Amino acid sequence: MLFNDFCYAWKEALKGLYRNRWLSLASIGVVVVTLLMLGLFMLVSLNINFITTSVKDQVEIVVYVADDATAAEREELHALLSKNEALDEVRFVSRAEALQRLKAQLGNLLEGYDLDAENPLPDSYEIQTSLPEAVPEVAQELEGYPAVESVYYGRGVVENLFTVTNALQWVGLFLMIGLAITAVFLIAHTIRLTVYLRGREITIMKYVGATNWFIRWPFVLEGLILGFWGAILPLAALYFIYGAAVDWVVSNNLLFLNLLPVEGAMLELAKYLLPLGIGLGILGSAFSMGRFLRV
Amino acid sequence: MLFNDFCYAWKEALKGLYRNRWLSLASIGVVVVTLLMLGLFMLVSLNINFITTSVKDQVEIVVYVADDATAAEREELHALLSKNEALDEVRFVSRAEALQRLKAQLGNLLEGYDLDAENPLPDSYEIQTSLPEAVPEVAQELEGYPAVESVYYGRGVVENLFTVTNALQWVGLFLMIGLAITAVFLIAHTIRLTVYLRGREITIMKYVGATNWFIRWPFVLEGLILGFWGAILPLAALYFIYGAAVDWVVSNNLLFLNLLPVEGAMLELAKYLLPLGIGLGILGSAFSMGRFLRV
Amino acid sequence: MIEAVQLAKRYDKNQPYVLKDVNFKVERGEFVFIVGQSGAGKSTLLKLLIREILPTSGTLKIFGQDLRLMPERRVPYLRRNIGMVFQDFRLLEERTAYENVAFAMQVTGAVAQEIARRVPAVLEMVGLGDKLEARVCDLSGGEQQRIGLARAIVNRPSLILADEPTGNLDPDTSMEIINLLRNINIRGTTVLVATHDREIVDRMQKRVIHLEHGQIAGDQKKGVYARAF
Amino acid sequence: MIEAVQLAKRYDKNQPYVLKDVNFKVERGEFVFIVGQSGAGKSTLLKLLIREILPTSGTLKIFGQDLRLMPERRVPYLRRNIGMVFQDFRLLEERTAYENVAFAMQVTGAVAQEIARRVPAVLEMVGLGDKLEARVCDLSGGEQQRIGLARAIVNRPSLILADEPTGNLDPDTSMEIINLLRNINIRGTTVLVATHDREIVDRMQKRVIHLEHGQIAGDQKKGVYARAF
Ligand SMILES: Nc1ncnc2c1ncn2[C@@H]1O[C@H](COP(=O)(O)OP(=O)(O)OP(=O)(O)O)[C@@H](O)[C@H]1O
Ligand SMILES: Nc1ncnc2c1ncn2[C@@H]1O[C@H](COP(=O)(O)OP(=O)(O)OP(=O)(O)O)[C@@H](O)[C@H]1O
Ligand SMILES: [Mg+2]
Ligand SMILES: [Mg+2]
Repeated sequence: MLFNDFCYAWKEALKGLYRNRWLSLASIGVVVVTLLMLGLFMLVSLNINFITTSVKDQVEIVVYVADDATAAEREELHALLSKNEALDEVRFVSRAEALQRLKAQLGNLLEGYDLDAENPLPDSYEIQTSLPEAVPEVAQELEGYPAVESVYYGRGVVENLFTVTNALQWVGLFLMIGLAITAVFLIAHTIRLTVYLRGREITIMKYVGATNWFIRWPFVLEGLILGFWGAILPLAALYFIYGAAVDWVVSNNLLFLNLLPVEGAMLELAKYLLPLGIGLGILGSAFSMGRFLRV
Repeated sequence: MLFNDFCYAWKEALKGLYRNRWLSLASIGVVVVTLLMLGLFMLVSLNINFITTSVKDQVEIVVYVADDATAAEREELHALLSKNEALDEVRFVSRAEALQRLKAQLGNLLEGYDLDAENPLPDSYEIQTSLPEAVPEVAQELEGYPAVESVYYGRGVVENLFTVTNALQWVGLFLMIGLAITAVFLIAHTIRLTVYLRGREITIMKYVGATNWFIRWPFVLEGLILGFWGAILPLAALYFIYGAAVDWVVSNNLLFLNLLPVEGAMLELAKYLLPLGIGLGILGSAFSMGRFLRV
Repeated sequence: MIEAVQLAKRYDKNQPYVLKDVNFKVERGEFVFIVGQSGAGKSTLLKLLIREILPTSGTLKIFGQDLRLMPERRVPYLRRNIGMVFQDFRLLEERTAYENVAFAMQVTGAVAQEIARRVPAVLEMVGLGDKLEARVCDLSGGEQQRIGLARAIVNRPSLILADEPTGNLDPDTSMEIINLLRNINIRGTTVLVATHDREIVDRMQKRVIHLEHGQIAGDQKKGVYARAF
Repeated sequence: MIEAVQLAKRYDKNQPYVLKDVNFKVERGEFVFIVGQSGAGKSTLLKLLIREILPTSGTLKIFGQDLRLMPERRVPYLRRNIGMVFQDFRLLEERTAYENVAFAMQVTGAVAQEIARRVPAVLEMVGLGDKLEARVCDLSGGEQQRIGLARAIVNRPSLILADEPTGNLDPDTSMEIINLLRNINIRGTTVLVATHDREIVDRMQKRVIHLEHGQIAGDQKKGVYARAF
């Protein structure tokens, strides 16, 4: 494209947007609201993923050591636990420490009892794993060791947690794809209608001897501008909304709601929304014209 | 409107939909996807409300009775608790019963101790309230009674739970309103563009001597048909999706996810989506024509 | 029937008057040609008569009603009493010739049988008996123009306004169309024709109003297409 | 320049031929009128020449190229060599007279200065020197038609096709326009005019091709508007 034509195309694009300014604004509006919804949903989805991952990371295995285990068996268990790579953090809790904790929990209820004399609690290991999904399997394996009395990991609850978080992630993905397709459809349809409203104009240009690309460029640039603003505005809105949400969580001390940092999340969103808006603007314009160019 | 005109309007509406069949389908598509999103979101929102309400209902107050309380004081407490209308269910747990429970919980750890001889546990009341939000207040009040040793209700956790559930409900409401406005905007804009594409036609009818309503009726009926199908299809889709979700929850024994029953939820949705779709179809058509009728 | 007193029209405050000091009267049953250069204001005058636009000043009465005082909701009923052939046709492009003419009857609440009987007859009269089911956009310029004429006469209005009704027609067809209008006129309908067709005007020997730059430059009883000065 | 051999066209398999057995040749520099009744096929012939539609059978050559073999992407360049006045004007309604004419130059990649110089000059030639900035939809029928003519001649094409270019013009303006085309023709441009204007055809004494029901019924060197039989 020559520089001359390039200038012409930009000028025409701006003139076109201005000439149909209500339509242009409404089209930007459509792109804004659809991408805003998609963006909001992506934020929620990203955070659910993030939170469930950190919840899952808190799943713990407790291994109770059998009272009658020999020193050798205990050694073996310790060695095994220490070198197992699936286990992140292995902490030994002596029976004495366990008793301290129990006392702290029950408070003055146990007052007057001399449990220290004959401590009923066993030694145990508290284990954090980097692969929470592997917990049930690891637990089963550990139960086989001779030094192990029993293994506790919230059987049932953990499995339920995994079912739910997996389902949440799948549903999230599914909804996100659905929403993205919806956004594509809505934006493309709006841009198509906008182009259709100017179909006669396009046809006439063709009759005067304009090449397809000479006609297309201004429309493509219009689409680019529409798509760009249609993506930037919801990003800006989401930046404020999400920032406010994070502030609210912090100011209410709801730190168990472990939200993604604002900047990172926005970058992640921008990575999807900007190309989507601009791409749809451009392609929507370019391809909607097809039927009018064929004269 | 005469019967003659009524038939004419319906015939014209159907002809109009057929003549612009791709446009009609696309418009139905827009209504379908926007209402589908709105519906999905409403379902999620309704269920979050429902679940948080039932979670909140599970908030319990435990009142520990002072060991040294006199019989009169105990009587007084019992009477007070029984007649307080904010308290739903008041259950007396004797110290003997409490000990049984503790034993069951701690299992064989307490084996060999004769706790029955000198039971360290106090009597208590377990209270369910129909106003979970009132729990902190009720607790404070109860603490003032002479017969009360202490009141336990998960202080802190309950407050957090309320903050989060309130926030969820507010955010849900806010998003729902936002989404509803978005849906209105998207549907109205699409219908407007559809009408604009036929603006010349409308103007010409006016020049031939048609009254505004004579021109409007077929468009209004077209809008009604578009809106009706645009609302029915997402309702049908949601019926299947939500049914599947409920089945999945049941079949995975995730009964703690206490979902709303399918029929009730769908009726609730239909109550909003059908009027929204049909209303927007009709009003969108009727009002978009304004500028073309003014000739 | 029509009475214009000091009628003036400009489209915009910053623009010159398109019509100015226009005074004339048309009686029931007259046949009037309006001639004048391109841009003289002929179409503007006809647009005023169907209240597509409003006069800037002066009065314009039609069927005894002052158009500036006519409420919006009466306008459709005014237009049903006027059959207008538009210079740019204004047909429903995607519909058939039949549908276009039938529509003009439907708006008046005509019964289906009457429509089915009269529409083909009128299209036959303008020479389009074989094009009933052709879509307007598939017809030639002259054929479209004749559909416009058929639509204008199908309701047997008491006033026919024709803006350049033969601009896209060959001389023979033009004469047929003008004779058709003449026959309708003989049965009592008032007819105003804005035209450039010198041949027709000269042959018909009817009243000719000559517009020049928005003013009446001549008004002859049995006129010809020529400068009035 | 133009050569049609056994050219035939029908718009649809179920419809009769609109053009049939059309054979003619137009040399560089000729001035040709195409006349015929409404619906005879004049516009169809011109539409074939700018490849708006394709022939059903037969060959049509223009500038030595067979239009049926011309690839899609060459069509814009063909059209730039032809200035066409359309029967239905085909102007960009929302833009000004200036923009409409300028657009035809922009597509050819003309430089801005050249456009700014030539467009007003051409509009002046057709008598619209004072309407440069008026939007097309605010102009009278005849004024629109003249913008179409200005757009057709602004690129100094080697072939001008004019479909009913005086249908909305008064006789005086019509003569001016035809003289303008004649002057352009004298400088070497080939001109084809489809018209119904008997006065003009008779005065000009140019070649007249007479179409009747899609067939050539007469082709006279110094013809008049009359039946050839
Ligand atoms: N797109 C089309 N589809 C089907 N038929 C058409 C189409 N365009 C034109 N016709 C038919 O072809 C015939 C010739 O049309 P054309 O436009 O060539 O006539 P014309 O000689 O230009 O007539 P006029 O003087 O009225 O403009 C007409 O009968 C018309 O109905
Ligand atoms: N909507 C409008 N806005 C502004 N000016 C207009 C408008 N319509 C017409 N004009 C101007 O008013 C003048 C008269 O227009 P009108 O259409 O009445 O002319 P006319 O006599 O019908 O001409 P023609 O024979 O070319 O159709 C013209 O100069 C035209 O440019
Ligand atoms: Mg006019
Ligand atoms: Mg033609």
